[in-house]
Amino acid sequence: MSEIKDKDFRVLTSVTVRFAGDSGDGMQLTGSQFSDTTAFIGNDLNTLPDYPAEIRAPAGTIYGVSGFQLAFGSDDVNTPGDLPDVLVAMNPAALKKNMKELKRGGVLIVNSDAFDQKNLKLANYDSNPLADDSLSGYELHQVPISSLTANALEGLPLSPKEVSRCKNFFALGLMYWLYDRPLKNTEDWIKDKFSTKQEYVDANTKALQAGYNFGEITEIFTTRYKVEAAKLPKGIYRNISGNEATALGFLAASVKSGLPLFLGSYPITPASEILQYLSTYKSFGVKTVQAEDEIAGVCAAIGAAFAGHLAITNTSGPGLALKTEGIGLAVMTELPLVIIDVQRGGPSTGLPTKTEQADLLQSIYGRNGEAPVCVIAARTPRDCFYMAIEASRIALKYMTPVILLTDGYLANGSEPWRIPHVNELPDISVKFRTDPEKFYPYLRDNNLARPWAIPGTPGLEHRIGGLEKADVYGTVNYDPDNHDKMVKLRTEKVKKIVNDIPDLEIDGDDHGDLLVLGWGSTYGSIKDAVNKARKSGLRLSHAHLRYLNPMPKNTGQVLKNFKTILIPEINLGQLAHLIRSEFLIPVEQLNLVRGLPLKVNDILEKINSLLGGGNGK
Amino acid sequence: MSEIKDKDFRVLTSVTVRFAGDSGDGMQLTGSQFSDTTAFIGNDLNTLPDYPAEIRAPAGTIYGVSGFQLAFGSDDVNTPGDLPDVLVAMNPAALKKNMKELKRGGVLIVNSDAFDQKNLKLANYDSNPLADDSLSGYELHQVPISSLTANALEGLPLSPKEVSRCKNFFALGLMYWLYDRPLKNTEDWIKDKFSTKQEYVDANTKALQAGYNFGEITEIFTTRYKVEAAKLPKGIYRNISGNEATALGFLAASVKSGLPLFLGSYPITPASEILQYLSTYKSFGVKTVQAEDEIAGVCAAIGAAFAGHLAITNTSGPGLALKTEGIGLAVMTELPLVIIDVQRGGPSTGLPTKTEQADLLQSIYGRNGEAPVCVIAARTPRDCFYMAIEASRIALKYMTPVILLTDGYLANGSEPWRIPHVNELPDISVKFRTDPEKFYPYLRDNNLARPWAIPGTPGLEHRIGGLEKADVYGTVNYDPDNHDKMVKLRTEKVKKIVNDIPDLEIDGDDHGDLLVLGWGSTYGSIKDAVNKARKSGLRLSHAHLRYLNPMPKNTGQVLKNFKTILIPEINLGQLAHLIRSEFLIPVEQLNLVRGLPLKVNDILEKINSLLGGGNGK
Amino acid sequence: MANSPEVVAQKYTAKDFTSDQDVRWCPGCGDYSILAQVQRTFPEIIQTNKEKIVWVSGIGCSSRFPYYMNTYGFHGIHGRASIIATGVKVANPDLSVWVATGDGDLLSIGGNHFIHACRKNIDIKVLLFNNRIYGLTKGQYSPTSEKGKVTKTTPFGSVDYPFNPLSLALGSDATFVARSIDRNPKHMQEMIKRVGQHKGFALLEIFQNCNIFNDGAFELLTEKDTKEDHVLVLEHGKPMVFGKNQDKGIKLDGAHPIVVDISNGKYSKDDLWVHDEFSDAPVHAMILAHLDDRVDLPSPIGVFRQYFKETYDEGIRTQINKIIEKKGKGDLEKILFGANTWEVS
Amino acid sequence: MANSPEVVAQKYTAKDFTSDQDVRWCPGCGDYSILAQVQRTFPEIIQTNKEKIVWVSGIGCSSRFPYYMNTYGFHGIHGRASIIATGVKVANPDLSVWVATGDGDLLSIGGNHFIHACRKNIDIKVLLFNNRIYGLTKGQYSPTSEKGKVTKTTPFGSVDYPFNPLSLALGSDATFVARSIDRNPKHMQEMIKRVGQHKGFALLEIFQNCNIFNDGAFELLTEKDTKEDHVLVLEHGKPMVFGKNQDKGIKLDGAHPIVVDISNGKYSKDDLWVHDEFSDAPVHAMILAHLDDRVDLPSPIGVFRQYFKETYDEGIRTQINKIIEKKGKGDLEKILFGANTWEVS
Ligand SMILES: Cc1ncc(C[n+]2csc(CCOP(=O)(O)OP(=O)(O)O)c2C)c(N)n1
Ligand SMILES: Cc1ncc(C[n+]2csc(CCOP(=O)(O)OP(=O)(O)O)c2C)c(N)n1
Ligand code: SF4
Ligand code: SF4
Ligand SMILES: [Mg+2]
Ligand SMILES: [Mg+2]
Repeated sequence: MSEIKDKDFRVLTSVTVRFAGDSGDGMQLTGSQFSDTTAFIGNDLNTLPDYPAEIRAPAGTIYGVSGFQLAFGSDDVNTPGDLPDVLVAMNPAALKKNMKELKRGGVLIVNSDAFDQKNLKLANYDSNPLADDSLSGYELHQVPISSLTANALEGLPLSPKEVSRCKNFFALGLMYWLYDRPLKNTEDWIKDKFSTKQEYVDANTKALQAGYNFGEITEIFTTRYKVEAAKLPKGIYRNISGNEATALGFLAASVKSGLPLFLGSYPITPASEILQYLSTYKSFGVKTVQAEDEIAGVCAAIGAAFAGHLAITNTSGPGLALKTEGIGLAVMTELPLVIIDVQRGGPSTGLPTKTEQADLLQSIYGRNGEAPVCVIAARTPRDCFYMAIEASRIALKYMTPVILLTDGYLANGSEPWRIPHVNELPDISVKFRTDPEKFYPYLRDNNLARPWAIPGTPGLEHRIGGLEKADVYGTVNYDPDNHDKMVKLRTEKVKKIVNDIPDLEIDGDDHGDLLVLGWGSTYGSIKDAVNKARKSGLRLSHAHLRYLNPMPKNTGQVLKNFKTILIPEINLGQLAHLIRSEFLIPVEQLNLVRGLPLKVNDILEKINSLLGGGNGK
Repeated sequence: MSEIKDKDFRVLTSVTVRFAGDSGDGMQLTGSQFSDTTAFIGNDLNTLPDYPAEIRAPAGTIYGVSGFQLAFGSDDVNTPGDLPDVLVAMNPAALKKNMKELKRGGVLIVNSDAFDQKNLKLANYDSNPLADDSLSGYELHQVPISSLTANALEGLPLSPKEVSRCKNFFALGLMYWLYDRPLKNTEDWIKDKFSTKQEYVDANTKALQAGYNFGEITEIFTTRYKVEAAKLPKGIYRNISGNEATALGFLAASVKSGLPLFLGSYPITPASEILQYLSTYKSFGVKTVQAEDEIAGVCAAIGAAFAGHLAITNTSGPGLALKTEGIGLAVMTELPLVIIDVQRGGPSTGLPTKTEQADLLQSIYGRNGEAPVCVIAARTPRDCFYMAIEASRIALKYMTPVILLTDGYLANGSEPWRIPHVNELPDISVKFRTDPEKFYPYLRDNNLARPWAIPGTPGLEHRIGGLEKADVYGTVNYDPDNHDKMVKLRTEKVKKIVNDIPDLEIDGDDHGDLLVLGWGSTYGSIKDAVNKARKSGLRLSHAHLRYLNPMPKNTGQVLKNFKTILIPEINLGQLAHLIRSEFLIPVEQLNLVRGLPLKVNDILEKINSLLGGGNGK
Repeated sequence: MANSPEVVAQKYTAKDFTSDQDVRWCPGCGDYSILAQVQRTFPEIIQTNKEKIVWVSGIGCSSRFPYYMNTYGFHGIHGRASIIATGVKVANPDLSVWVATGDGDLLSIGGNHFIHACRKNIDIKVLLFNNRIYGLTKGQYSPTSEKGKVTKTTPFGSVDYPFNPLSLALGSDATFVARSIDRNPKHMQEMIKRVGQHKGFALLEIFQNCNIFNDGAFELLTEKDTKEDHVLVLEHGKPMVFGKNQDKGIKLDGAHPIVVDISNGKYSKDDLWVHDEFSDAPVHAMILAHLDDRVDLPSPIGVFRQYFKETYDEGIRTQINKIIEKKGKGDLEKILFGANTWEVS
Repeated sequence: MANSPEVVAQKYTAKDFTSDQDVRWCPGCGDYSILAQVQRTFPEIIQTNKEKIVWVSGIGCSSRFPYYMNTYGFHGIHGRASIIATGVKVANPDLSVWVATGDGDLLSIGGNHFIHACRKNIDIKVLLFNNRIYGLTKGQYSPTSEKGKVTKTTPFGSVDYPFNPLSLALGSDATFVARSIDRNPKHMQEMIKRVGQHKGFALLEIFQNCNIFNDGAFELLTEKDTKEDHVLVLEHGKPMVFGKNQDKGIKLDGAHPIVVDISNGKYSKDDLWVHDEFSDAPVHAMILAHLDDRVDLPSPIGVFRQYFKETYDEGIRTQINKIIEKKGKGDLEKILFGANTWEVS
């Protein structure tokens, strides 16, 4: 009969799937397993975990729903997808929260066992949506996942609670069957994850297989789907999230610079993982200090920078606010320091687990006095790796603080990554000052960087600090003209970095009616929107800034060649503000501050409205 | 002989005097006494104290020199003057540090007793400037002030040290004679200052009179000067500094709003005096909390605002940096809060006792997430009083944080102030919410302000905090569309304040070749420069922003009508940045970051270079 | 619970203190017990004017507490609960101000505000939910986590020593220092009442189980078969007896505590150290706080120390009143025109 | 002083530790004495490699200290000295890291970093210049100013109680706690040497006179005619004797210290409390720290407590070395390609 089924295989170029269930249902795990397997068989993909701020909100409640969306395909995939084609809902709350997003006619798989009075009530359903016709217009599949899992695990030495914990693997198995993916990866993962608890290995594996077989033997699914491998460049790949890529980037920077890595940090969502990853790399001599607060984190890093380490500190918005004064000290003492800000929904505590791009202006202007720092931003999860190295390179070469911006979506989202070899990575080695001859702490080199003379070096004993420094000598100095000079020198130093960064690239013509300009994590959404617009016959270009301060040399030139500039941002127009001020040109804006990545469609609509009837030829 | 002297009276319309000596010489006291007397006899005036960051640097050293400059005149005086006409130097270091500033041909009075080997060496003089001809070209008067004082006090029961402490009063007396001012004010001041120590009263009074008489009887001064009273508007006047005016402004706001004043503060130069003044007003129920740090200062104030007080917190740049996160909380909880930032030289600890305007962008953009606040700035010492009231009015009416910017020059500088009567001040009374009917913590009024329901009010128990709020209800809410709406509502609210503030006034034509646009403490320098330019036949206008966010409604209109906009700032162009971004117009800049007020002449030169041959007619 | 006998008489019932927000802690979390005990005891503590109660918190699972109390509430920012509460209390000393906070919130980022609140004796009541872990951020070690603890941020074990929160409070001269356990409702209710009655800064540390990220941290003190041997229940004026069948006691030689067996006749209750909640110096309580340092000694619960001195908020109020009595209420016109002025006519 | 007999033998002289910057404190300031004693004792403490010394400070008059020492120095921001020093020390444990700080810098804004440095036992040596006032900002009260003090910010007297810095340090489990006085150079030199020898976090509180804004704050302890009766010089293993003619002593009943007269035969030295710097619990030292609370008792100077436990910086280093021994030095290529990967060809 498999051959009958073969007939019913439908080949798709891309699919968007969302898993949704209780915080306790293990949806994040299900999602990441599905992603890893999908990546493994060669699809391109992009993921968006979406979990509540509460740890384990009471079962069955809407605010307790945890979701995981991914898009995968045989072409390149740049976003987790706007609306899902397939929704797996483990209970009524999950259905209620996600239903409005499911594409019309989309596939809906529900755990029918969970639709009892209690759960329906918790989800504020007056009537059972499975009973009434509210779901007509969707391809609804009611699967009694709980009971089927229970049956499958009968006889195993497990409590009912433990049994029910396996139901996400049943759902996963079913999805593997539906999209024709192998079980092996997940089976292996289960094996070493529960290596100490054989009964769990058996149970989860059984549940996984039961789900797969359920698809195989029942007739309720008339079609299966095939998504061919994507044509990715040759190489060894892994699936990587932004936070892990960031951690690996700094580890690489440490190796390539020959400097031990020091992280001064304080846990904060969604940045904590960077600290967590780095604290596992002890065998590289990485030192991670979980400090008493963010101020301590940055100040400890400054101390470590003074002592000659590659010093970094990571945080999210509220933490960046607290580091403000410390960063100013690093500006005055001109020490290399990287601050990673994984942006989240603000202001204040805001939306801790959601994504946003609203710390850009704080990064550039949020310090007392004229306190210039270099600001750069990663645009995809894997780009975090390269920008971490770049941030380190600039900080070390120019003896300056660098702020690296990522965000909650990049941090938790993942995509396949062609792993580079260590020797492909830039060499960023540094030389400490050791010669006492003519040593002046603030005598600058061609890059306006001052020498880095670290404690322990004989004959170079000197003092630095937060008071204004005398040019060249670095002693305390209150002279008006010296201050004016130093203020301007510090600013010029950061401006000079422009000579050391790549030009802004344009995807598309270098002139025309419309340029869509973005920065950071909107890269994928903009790219897809622009491509869709092109498919519909429009002519437009896309440029994406990875360097915000300074901006690439050719930025003004690039903008000048387009009639209209559209800047979509997950804020109220912070890049737009910078562009207007810097280049005195009007810009169109798209600002949706919903704690979520921009939807391709929202951008597309804006593009259409701007290009009106179309400008095809 | 006095009539002979009368012949030699020269009448001047304005004079600039600088007193300079050791930190221990009491120059600040001398300067302020001279100012008070000068104000008292009806001159307009403007002062600039300039003291070192050290408390009492070793005697005789250059960095230990403390200075006090004032300009006074019979026309209105808007700045402390660029270069002094008269320099009183109590020792070689004072001469060394200030000589280069004295006007060519200016009057130089030195305490010749102090020019011994030791002091000359400390001031790095190779040869005695009083001996060589390095001071030719100035009207040099060598007065053995120390010994003359000693002689005058002979017989009094004082130690030599105590005697020498009186020499500044001798110098003061001499200056009183030279500029024909009465001794009485200072005599009275001495009486009640040392009421407990009669011998000090006698000594200082004797020294003062001795100085005066010395001028009278010796022939070394061939001319005296008269500066007629200025034609100031009718009224009762006092001489006031910016910090005292700020304190009084908030005291007035407390009285006019009917709310007790709460100040959460942490000492920092040059803002501490505001805390010090307010802590003396206990009889008004003012509560001042000297907290453990700036974070505590702002957070305590937020607590007090929640509890229904007029809550404020004052600081300088580094402290504002620390308050960043707290201000964000006030934005989210939409509580009335005024933050006073007395700007000083930065970045980091920078130049603690010097003035600067470099916290403008931090004030507007320096917070995580989209965290809009209202930002206003005082332009003269007395204006601090009115802007303090205005800041309170806006905060209370719109339930929003307001940042009031002043700076070190305004804070310590002083000028005569026509004291307003309490009934001339705006009424800013507020109504707390008390009715439980239909009470929703985030249901907004026409100004988009939410109700203020304070603990202790029966039936209005509610919870607020830093997590995103549900529109109207104010409960915690993670919904994407709600977040987008609230982010935009908060911004909209601050924008709406524009309907409630005065238009930008223009001094001069409302159109033309050149508009000089300023903000904050550069008011006086710009005003004088513009007037001088006019006297030289140029046509130009001056506008000065007191509201930075939002800017007055007509700002764009005003700018549009001028060919060129010049923005002089004591920073690298922060207002210029805002104007460019907001109005997309190019601007000319003058940026001198020397820790000092802008010199009238620097602005004038820039004006001349811009208006080239002149645009007179 | 609302209508359990002892509270029936009260004006309020537990319900009156229950907000309309659903509680969002993990099932099984020790925080539920704390919320329940507070809601049970408040009708007794708060006889009238519940509108005068304010709950302030920082950030953390524990800091969600105010949302569940139907009183005025302020969910602050991380670490700032005690200083925000200070502002509320100083502004209006008639309010009863309570703080709900966690070991990270109060002792890590909030440590400075905490010790200053102790020192200044600000009249706020602090309930420390000590689960020895960062809950809300998913399981990093905290300043009360034991040395060597393996957590997400210490995969090879932490290398630093934990705070003893009570020792820190005593060293900062807190006027009321007590401890209880989430699994001992009756005792916790007792302690909450004592806190409610104290005038001045009060710290109640509550051992709280985080069953997700640090499950069983207090097992020895809560499990049936071990708790009697590991918990010492402090009672004022009583000798310090503990153990399964009350057979052990704490004896003091000099300032040095030892455990003695009082079952074999060698020692009797009379030889034991008698607890004194009100001893003038913090030393007595300090010895008790440091019993935790040694495995051979039990962990005390109860009131370690209570004493009284002027509170900061009262001090400010009194000073103002005295001045107004002396000089009369301030007159703005007088202040404005007070300095040396001159007239231009 | 450089060539005074006892240092002649050393490699370094005081001069070697004197920078080229002129000292800018007020004439008569107690800070001069502290600088002098440090420069005098360092040749003895620092036998070799003075390039390994780092002085870190915050902001304040006292925090200008590093500029005057010819060693590596970092003048930080207000309150952050001990955490910046932590970063330096953890990065390079071979450095000898010293902190110069004031009562405002360390205990007001810097309080949190201070107690965490104590708790974590970071191997930094902290010299607290306690003048009980904010000097650099011109005379506001500080967390060590006595209650009721009239200053620029407390014109009617302060209403809050001061910290006892030693009590706070002891409550935070600091491993070395000592005190000296600016006017007692010999004793201060002794203490600085002890600090220099300690491995672990060390606090040396120095009573320092600010003759401009808080002159005479420690008069009783420094003036000829009063000091013997008001200062108790602690010496390990010695009974606690003090008084003009060594006629008074401290006796302990229970944990309660009292003053006894040992001149009239009623009591002898043998009845007195014997000082033990190394007592295992902080209690002994705590009693001493709180002598200050009572006017009838003298203020102790000397070493209150010293004990040893692994330092934080050593802990981190050891952990790393152990792991490298076990697994070998990390291989980046391995880490990058380690996770479950697949090949596209
Ligand atoms: C300024 C800032 N830093 C960090 C965080 C992240 N954060 C939230 S709660 C928390 C600690 C929670 O631990 P605890 O205080 O013990 O509370 P619990 O969750 O254990 O009850 C942290 C680090 C934050 N919200 N804000
Ligand atoms: C963030 C910040 N807040 C406040 C200040 C102002 N300030 C400088 S030193 C100081 C306190 C000085 O007192 P202390 O630490 O006792 O040192 P001392 O001058 O008495 O030696 C203050 C409040 C500052 N420089 N930075
Ligand atoms: S994470 Fe721990 S502390 Fe937080 S709610 Fe869950 S069980 Fe409670
Ligand atoms: S102000 Fe006080 S502490 Fe500061 S230098 Fe002068 S005397 Fe010393
Ligand atoms: Mg906790
Ligand atoms: Mg001090």
